[in-house]
Amino acid sequence: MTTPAIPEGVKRCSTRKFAIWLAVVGAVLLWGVYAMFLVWYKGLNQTGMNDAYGFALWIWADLAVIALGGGAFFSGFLTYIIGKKELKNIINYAVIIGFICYSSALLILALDIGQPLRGWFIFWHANVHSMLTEVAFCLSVYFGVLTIEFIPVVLENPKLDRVPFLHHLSHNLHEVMAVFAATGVFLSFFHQGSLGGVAGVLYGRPFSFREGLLIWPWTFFLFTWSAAAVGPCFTVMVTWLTEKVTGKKLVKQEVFQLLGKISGWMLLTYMIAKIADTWYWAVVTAPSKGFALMDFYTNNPVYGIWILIAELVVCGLVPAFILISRKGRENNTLLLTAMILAVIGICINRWVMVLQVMAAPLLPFQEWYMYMPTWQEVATTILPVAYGIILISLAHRYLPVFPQEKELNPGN
Amino acid sequence: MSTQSDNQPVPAENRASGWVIFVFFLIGLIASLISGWIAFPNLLYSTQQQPIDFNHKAHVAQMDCSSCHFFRDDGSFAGSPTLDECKSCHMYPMSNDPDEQKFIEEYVKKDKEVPWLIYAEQPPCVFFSHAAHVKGADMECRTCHGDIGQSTSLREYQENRLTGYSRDIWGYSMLRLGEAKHGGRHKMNDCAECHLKETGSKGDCFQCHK
Amino acid sequence: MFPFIFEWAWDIAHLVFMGALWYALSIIGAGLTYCIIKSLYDTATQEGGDSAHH
Amino acid sequence: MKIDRRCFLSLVIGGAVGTTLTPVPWKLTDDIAIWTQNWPWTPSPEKGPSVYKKSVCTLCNGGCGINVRTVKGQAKKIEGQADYPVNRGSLCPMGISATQHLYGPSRIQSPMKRTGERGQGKWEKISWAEAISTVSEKLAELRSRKKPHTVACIAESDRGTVPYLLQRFLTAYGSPNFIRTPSSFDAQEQALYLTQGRHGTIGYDLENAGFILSFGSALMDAWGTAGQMLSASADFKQKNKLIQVEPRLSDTAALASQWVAAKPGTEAALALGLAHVIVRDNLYNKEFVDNYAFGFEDWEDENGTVHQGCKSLLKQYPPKKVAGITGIDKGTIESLARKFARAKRPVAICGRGSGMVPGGLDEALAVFALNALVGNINQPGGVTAIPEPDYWPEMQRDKTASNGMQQPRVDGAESDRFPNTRYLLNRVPEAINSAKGESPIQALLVAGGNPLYTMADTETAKKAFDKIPFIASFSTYMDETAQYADILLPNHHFLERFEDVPTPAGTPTRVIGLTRPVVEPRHDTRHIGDTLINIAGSLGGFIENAFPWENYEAFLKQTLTKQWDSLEKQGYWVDPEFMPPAWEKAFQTPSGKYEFYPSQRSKASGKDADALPGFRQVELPGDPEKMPLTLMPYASARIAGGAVANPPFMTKTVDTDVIKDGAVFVEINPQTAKKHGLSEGDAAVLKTPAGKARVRIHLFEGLMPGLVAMPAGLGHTAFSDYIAGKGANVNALLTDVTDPGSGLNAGWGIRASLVKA
Amino acid sequence: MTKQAQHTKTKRYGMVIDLDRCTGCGACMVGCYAENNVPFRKDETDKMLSLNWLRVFKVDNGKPFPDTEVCYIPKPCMQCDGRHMEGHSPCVSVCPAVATDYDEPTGVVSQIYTRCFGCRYCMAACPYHARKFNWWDPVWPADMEKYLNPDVSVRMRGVVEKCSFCYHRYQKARDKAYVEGRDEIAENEYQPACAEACPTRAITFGDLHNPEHEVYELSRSKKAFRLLEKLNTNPKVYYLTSKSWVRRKADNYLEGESPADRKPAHKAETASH
Repeated sequence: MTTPAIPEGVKRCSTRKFAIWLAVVGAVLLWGVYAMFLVWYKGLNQTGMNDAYGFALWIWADLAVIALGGGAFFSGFLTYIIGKKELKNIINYAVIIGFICYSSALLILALDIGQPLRGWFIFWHANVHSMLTEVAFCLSVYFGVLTIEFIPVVLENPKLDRVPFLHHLSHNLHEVMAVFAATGVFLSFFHQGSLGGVAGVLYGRPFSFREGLLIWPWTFFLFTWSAAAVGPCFTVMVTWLTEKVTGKKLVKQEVFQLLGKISGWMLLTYMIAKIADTWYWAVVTAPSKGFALMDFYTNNPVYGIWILIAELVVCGLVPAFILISRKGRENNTLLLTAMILAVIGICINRWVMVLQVMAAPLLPFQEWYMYMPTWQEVATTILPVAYGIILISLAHRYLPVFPQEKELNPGN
Repeated sequence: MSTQSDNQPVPAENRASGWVIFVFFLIGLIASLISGWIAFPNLLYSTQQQPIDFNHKAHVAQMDCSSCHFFRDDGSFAGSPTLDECKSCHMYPMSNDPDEQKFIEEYVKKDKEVPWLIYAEQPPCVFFSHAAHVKGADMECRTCHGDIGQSTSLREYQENRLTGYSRDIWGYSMLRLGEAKHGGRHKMNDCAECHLKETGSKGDCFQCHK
Repeated sequence: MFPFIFEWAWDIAHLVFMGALWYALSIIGAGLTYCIIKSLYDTATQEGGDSAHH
Repeated sequence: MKIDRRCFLSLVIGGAVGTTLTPVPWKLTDDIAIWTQNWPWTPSPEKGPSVYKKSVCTLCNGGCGINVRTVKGQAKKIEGQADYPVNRGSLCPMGISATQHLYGPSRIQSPMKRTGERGQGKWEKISWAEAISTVSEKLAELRSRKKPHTVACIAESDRGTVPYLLQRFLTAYGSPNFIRTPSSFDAQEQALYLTQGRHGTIGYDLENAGFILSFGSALMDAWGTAGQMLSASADFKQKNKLIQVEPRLSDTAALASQWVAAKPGTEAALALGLAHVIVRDNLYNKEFVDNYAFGFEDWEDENGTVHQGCKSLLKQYPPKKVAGITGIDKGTIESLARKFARAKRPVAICGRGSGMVPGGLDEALAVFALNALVGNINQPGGVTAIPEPDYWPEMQRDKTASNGMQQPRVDGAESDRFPNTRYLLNRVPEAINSAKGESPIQALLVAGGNPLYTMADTETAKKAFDKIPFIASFSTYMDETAQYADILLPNHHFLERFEDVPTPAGTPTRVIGLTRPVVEPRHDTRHIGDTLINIAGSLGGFIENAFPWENYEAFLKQTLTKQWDSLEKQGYWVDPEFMPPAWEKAFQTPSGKYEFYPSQRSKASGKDADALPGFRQVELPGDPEKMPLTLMPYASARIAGGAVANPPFMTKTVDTDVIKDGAVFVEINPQTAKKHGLSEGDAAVLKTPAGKARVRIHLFEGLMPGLVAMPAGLGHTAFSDYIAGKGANVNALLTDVTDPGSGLNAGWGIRASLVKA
Repeated sequence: MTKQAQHTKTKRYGMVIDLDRCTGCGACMVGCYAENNVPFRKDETDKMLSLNWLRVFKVDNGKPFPDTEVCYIPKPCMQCDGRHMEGHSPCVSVCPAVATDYDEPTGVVSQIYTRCFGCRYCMAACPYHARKFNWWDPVWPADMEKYLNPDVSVRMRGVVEKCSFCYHRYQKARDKAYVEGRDEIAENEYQPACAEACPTRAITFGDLHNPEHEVYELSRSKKAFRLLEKLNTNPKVYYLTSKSWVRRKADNYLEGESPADRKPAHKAETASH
C-alpha cells in the first residue's frame, strides 16, 4: 500500500500495524508526560534528589544523550567538512538521532530546574564564567542548527516536496548545509566540552576537579573527544536496531565499518588521554586535597573500583582495539559489540562524573551519600526514549532517510 | 487520508492570488500590532483610586516632609504615616475638605489604618535604603518620586495584574523609553543606571537585595 | 546577554564569550535568511520548476 | 477573489510576526517570571517599626529574661535580655522558638467540652460562661457532698502568684491536694530543709565557683535555668573547672575538664567516698565544721544514747570500697577528693539529667555533706538557700474548707511516713488505682505540667486518670493531658499574659521576673488567674471572698506593689537586701547549726541509720535475667524534655542519629551492641517492665557498656502534626522507684532488653 | 564579580567559632531559623532535605569508652573567598544566572532568591553542603506566618538558599549609621543571629581585616583552622580547638600526614595581600 506521504520506491508496514506500534510506545510516552506534568506542577520534591544530590539521574541522562547525540555533529563534520562522501548515506539518520537527543536534553533541563518559568534567566542574565551558561547557550543554539539540518529531510516528504517554496527551501538548505554543519561543529565542541567542564571546574569536589588549559579543565576536552568518538557508535547502534525492527538493510556495511574505524581511533586516542588524566588526578590532584585514590572507591555499597575498570578497560580499551583492527570491524558481531561497549563506557563515564561526584563524602566524618530515583524521575527519563522511537518511526515511514534503502531492498 | 485530487496540482485559477495572501498577512499583522500595543497594556494593569485624595501641597505649606515621612531611630524609613500619626492633627476636622471628612469618618472614627497604595513599593526581595539615599547621598525626594510634594491630588494607582507591582516600577512606557513620568522608574536597571553614573558601579547584589 | 543587561560588563570574558555566541548566531541567521530569500526568489521565478537537487 | 487556506495561513503568520513586534510576548515572559518571584501563596511579612518588649520565658521553670522583637503587634523574634540577672542574655533553643508555639497549631483556641470518649480528640467549642459554670457546678456538687478534699490540682510550680492562687483556691475550697510536678530540686530542697532548716529554693553560685563537681547534672542540657547554665559554661572549659560524674559522655561531660564515668546510681557512694578522703586527710573546712555544724562527730542525746556522726559513717566508705561500687579506680577517687577540697570555692551539685526526676534523698544529702565539708554554704561560689515569697494576703475559710484541709493528702506527702516531702505526684496513680470503691480524686484540675506525658509509666497514670470522673485542664496547648481532659479552659500563652516568676531553682540571688503580654491574645483564651477568680466567684461564700480582686492583674500588682516599679521598668526585681546570711544566723535547724545529722529526718523514722546519708543501691525494676541491659534517659538541649513539647525549630536541630523517619535512636556501646547482635541503624524493640517501644540503634563509644541511653522529650502524641509522632516517650518505659525515706521517685533507670526487630 | 582594588575600607566579615566552648545546644540553629524565616516541615529528619542554614555536627574521637571525646562543629555557610582570594568561591563562579555573588564591600557570598532558577549547580559545587534547596513550597501552619521577619525575604519553592551572615542586619546597621551621620559601624552593631544567640559565646563575629575586631586576633591564633582547607576554598569561618583530633576531622589527611604539618590558617589568607 503506497500512499503519497510515503517516499517513492520503498515499502512500509500497514497503517494499522503502525498505529498499534505508535499506541504502545505512545502509552510509555504518556506515562512520562504525566510524570513530567507532576514535576512541573508539584515541584522537584517529586524526585529522589536531595541537597547532597543536587545533580542526579536527569543530569546524567542529559550528559549521556548529549554525548550519544554527538554522532550528529561528528558525522556532519566528517561528511561536510572532511568530505567523507560515504557518510551521506547515514548523515540524515545521524541528524535525526542528534535532534532527538538534543531536544530530549533540553526537555530534561526544563524539568530539572526548580523555577522553569525563570529558566530564561540563564540567557538573559548570563554569567559568562559559568560552564552551565556555556552549555545552555551552545546547546540551544546547536539545537537550532540541528533543526535546520533536520528541516530539509522533513521537506523531502513527497507531500511537502510538492509545495514549490518548500521544495526550493529544501534545496537551498542543502546547498549551504556545510556552513551550518561547520557552525554546529563549533558549537558542539564547546557545549560537549562545557559539559565536561561542569564537573571539572568544581574545585570543591576533588573527585571531579581537574586542572586544565586556560579556563577549561581537561575534562572539557575529554568530553568533546569522547562524544566525537562514541556518538557515531550510537548512530550505528540505532541504525542497526532500526534495521532489526524493520527487517530491512538500510545502510551498507562499509558505512558502518568506516564509522567504526574512525570511532576506533578516536576512542583509542581518547582512552590514552583519559588514562593519563586519571593517572595524574590519582597521583597529584587528589592527594593534594588529602585523598588517596581508593578513598573514592571504598566504604560504600555501589562505587567500587570495578566502575573505573569497567569504564577504562572493558568499555574503553577493549572496544577501541576491536574497532581499530580490520578483523574486528569486519566481524559484524564484534563490530556491534564494540560499539555497544563504547556506548556503555561513555554512559558510565557520564554517570561517574555526575553521581559519584555527589556521592563521595568530603568531610572525614561524613558518610557516602546515596540516592534512589523516584518513578517520576525514571518515567521522565524514559520519556525521551519513547519520544525518540516515535520520531524515528515517523521519520522512517514518511521521510527518505536512507538513500541506500531502495538499492539494498530491491524486492520492494 | 489522501485522495486522488491531492496528487494533482490545484489549478491556478482556483488559488488565491499573491496580493490577496499579502492582504491577509497585513490584516494579521496590523490586528496583532493594535491588540499588542493598545489592548494589552490596558488589560495588564488594573487601576485603583487612593482611599483618600491627599493634598500634599496643602500639607507642605504647613510642615516639613519629614513630619510625616521620617526616619526612625533605628535608621529605617517610616514611609507613609500611620493612622496615629495622622490623628495627631486630624482627630477632628480642620477644614471643610470632603476628603478630610471622609478620612475622619471612615478611618479615625473606626480606628482603621488607611490602606494607602504605594506608588514606588518595592517587592519583598528588595532592601531599599532611604537612609543611604537621603542621608548618605543627600538626594531629594523628588528625584525618584517626582514633585509629589507640590501635588494637590493623588493620581490613580495602576497595578500589574500578574506581578502585583505598581506600574511605577516598570514605568508608564511599555518600552521603558523616554523621560520617566513621576520622577523615575524603579526596576533594577533603573537603580543600576543611576548608581553607575553616581558611584561608578552598579552595585553588588546584596546592596539592594535581601 | 545584551549590553543593557545588569550583569553585562565590557570585559574580556564577556567579549570572548558573547562575541563567539553572536558570531555563531549571525552565521546561522545569515544562512537561514539567505535560504529563505533564495527560495522565495526561486519560487517566484521558476514556479513548479525542476526538483533534481540531490 | 479566491480565499483558500493559504490566506488563513498568511493571516496567522502576519499575526505571529505582528505579535513578536508588540510587548506581549516579552512583557509577559518577564511578568510571569516576576509572578514566580511573588507567588501569592508564598507569604510576605509586613514591614513596620521594630518594638522590643521585655518579658520572662515560662516554658520551663528556668525563667529566663527575654527581649521580644515585635512588628505591628506581632512577635517576631525572641532574644535573651542582656541585663536579666538570671540568664544574662543567654537563652536556650526552646526559648528562642517560643513564637512557634504562640502562633502554632497546637494552641487551644477557646474553652471546649469533650464530646467523644476520653482522649479521642472530639471537642465542642463552648463559651467561657459555660466552661466556668460547668467547673463550678462540679466543684459545688462535691463540696455539698462534703467531699472537697477529693479535688486535686496538679501544677508545674508552687511559687509565684499563679500557683499561689491555685493553692489559695484549694484552701478556700477545702482540699489539701495541691500537687506540684516533680523535679530534682524536690530532693535537694528537702535536703536543704533537713540540713539548714529552711524552706526555699536552692541557689548554686556557679559563676563564681572555682571548681564544680557535678553528679550527673546535665548543666549544658536544660538543668536548672538553661540560659544561665549555658552562659556560665562559657568559661568552664577555659578555667578547667568542671568535673562531670556520669556514665554517658553527655554534652556536659564533653565540655568538662574531666569526665568520671561512674556506674549509674552510685553517685551517693562516690560523694561519700570523696568525703571519706577529705575527712581522712583533714582537708575539710575546720572552721565551719567545728563551729557551725552538728552531727559531724558522734554525739550523745539528752537520753544518753550515742549517735553515730558523719565522720564515723564516712569510715564505711574507703576509696577501695567505693571504687568497687562505682567502677572508678581508687586513684581517681583520691585525686578527685583532693582536687575538690583544695580548690578555690568548690561546689558539688546534684540532680541527674535535666532534673526531671527527683532522685533519692540520700544522694542529695551526701552531696550536701561534701559542700558542707568544704564550707561553701552561703559563700561566694557556693550553696545558698533562697527564701520563698512571703507576701501573701490573709484569707478566711469556712468549716467545710477547714474540715477538708484536715483530710490526708492523696499523694501521702506530709504524712507520717513522708513528713518532709511536700508533693508526691509519682504516688498518685498508685493511690487511685489501689483505692477500693471510687477514686480518691473526684475532680482534677491540671494547671500545667502535662503529667500524662512527664510522669513515669504513663500507661499506669492514664489508667488512674480514667478513674477520675472529672478532669479540667487549663493548658495553653493541646498537650497529652489536655487531650485526656473533660473540659478545657485554656490559659493565655506566656507571650500574651502577665505573670510573676520568682527565683528559679539554682539561681543564687533573690529575683522576681515579670512575664508580660508582648502580643494581644490571639484566641478566645483567658488568664488562668482570671478563670480562678471567675470560678471562685460563681462558687460564692467564703471562696468568693477569698478572691476579692477584679482580675488577676489587679491581684498581681497588689501583691507585688513594692517591686512593681522595678518590674515594669526593667522586667525584673532583685532583692537589694538579700545577702546569704552568715553562718551564725544561717541555720534554723533544731540544733541551730548545719546538720550533718539531720535530726528532723531521724524524728520521722527514729533510726540513726536512716538519718545520716548512706549509700543504698536502688533496686531497679525488672528481671536482670530477661532484661540484661539498663535503660537511662538522657537530656539534650535540643529536645524539650518537659511538659511543653519541642517546637518544630528545635526538632529541626535534632540530628539523624537521634531521630529518623519517626523512630528514635537509642545509644549503646559498640561492645554491648556486638554482644546483642545489633549494629548501627538496626531497628529494634526496647522492652522494659513498663512497656516497649520500637527504636533504632545508634552506636556510641561514649556510653558505658551495658547501658541503653534514650533521649527524653520525644514521642509526643498530642500538640500538632508537626510535633506528634516522633519517636517514643522514654517516660512511658520507666516506672516509679519510691525512695523509702522521702517517697520521691529515685528511679534513674530501668532494666531493659533490646532485641533486633 | 568585577574585581576591585583592595580598598582599605573593604571589609571581610568572618566568624570564629570556639569549639572548646560549644556545647552543641542548638541555640544558634534555632536563632538562625527564627531570624531568617527558614521554613520547616512535619518531618525534618532527612538533613539532606531539611532547610538548615546552620547545622551543628557531633563528631567523636573514635576511642573506646571511657576515653571517648566528642566535639560539636557548627557549620554555617563558609563565605569562601575562593582560590585566589578574589571572590570566586566554589559556588559563585558556577552560577549561570548571577544569582549568587561575592559582595565586595563585605566579603559575604550573596544569594538572590528571586534570581535563582534552581539549577542547583552551586549545591553541587559547595563542598560544605551549605546550600539548601527549597524542594517544597514553604508552609507555615496556623498563624505562624505572623512571626516571619520582614527584613528577610521568604523564599519560594524551587530556589537555593543559604546563610548570608544575616546580611540584613548589616543593612540595618548601615541605615542607622547613615541616619546618625556615621561612616563606620561598630563591631557590635552587626552580629549575625547565631553569634547573638550563642549562649556560651562560642561564636565571635567581625571584620577579619580590622585589628580592632576580636576575630582579627582569634583567626590568627595557633588554635585556628578551617574546614577542608586543602580545597583552597578559603573560608571566612574559622574554628578554634585545642584538640588535634578535632583538626583531623576537619580536613582529609593522607597516611602519615598530620594537621601539624599545615601552616596556620591565617597564613593562607595573608599570603595574598
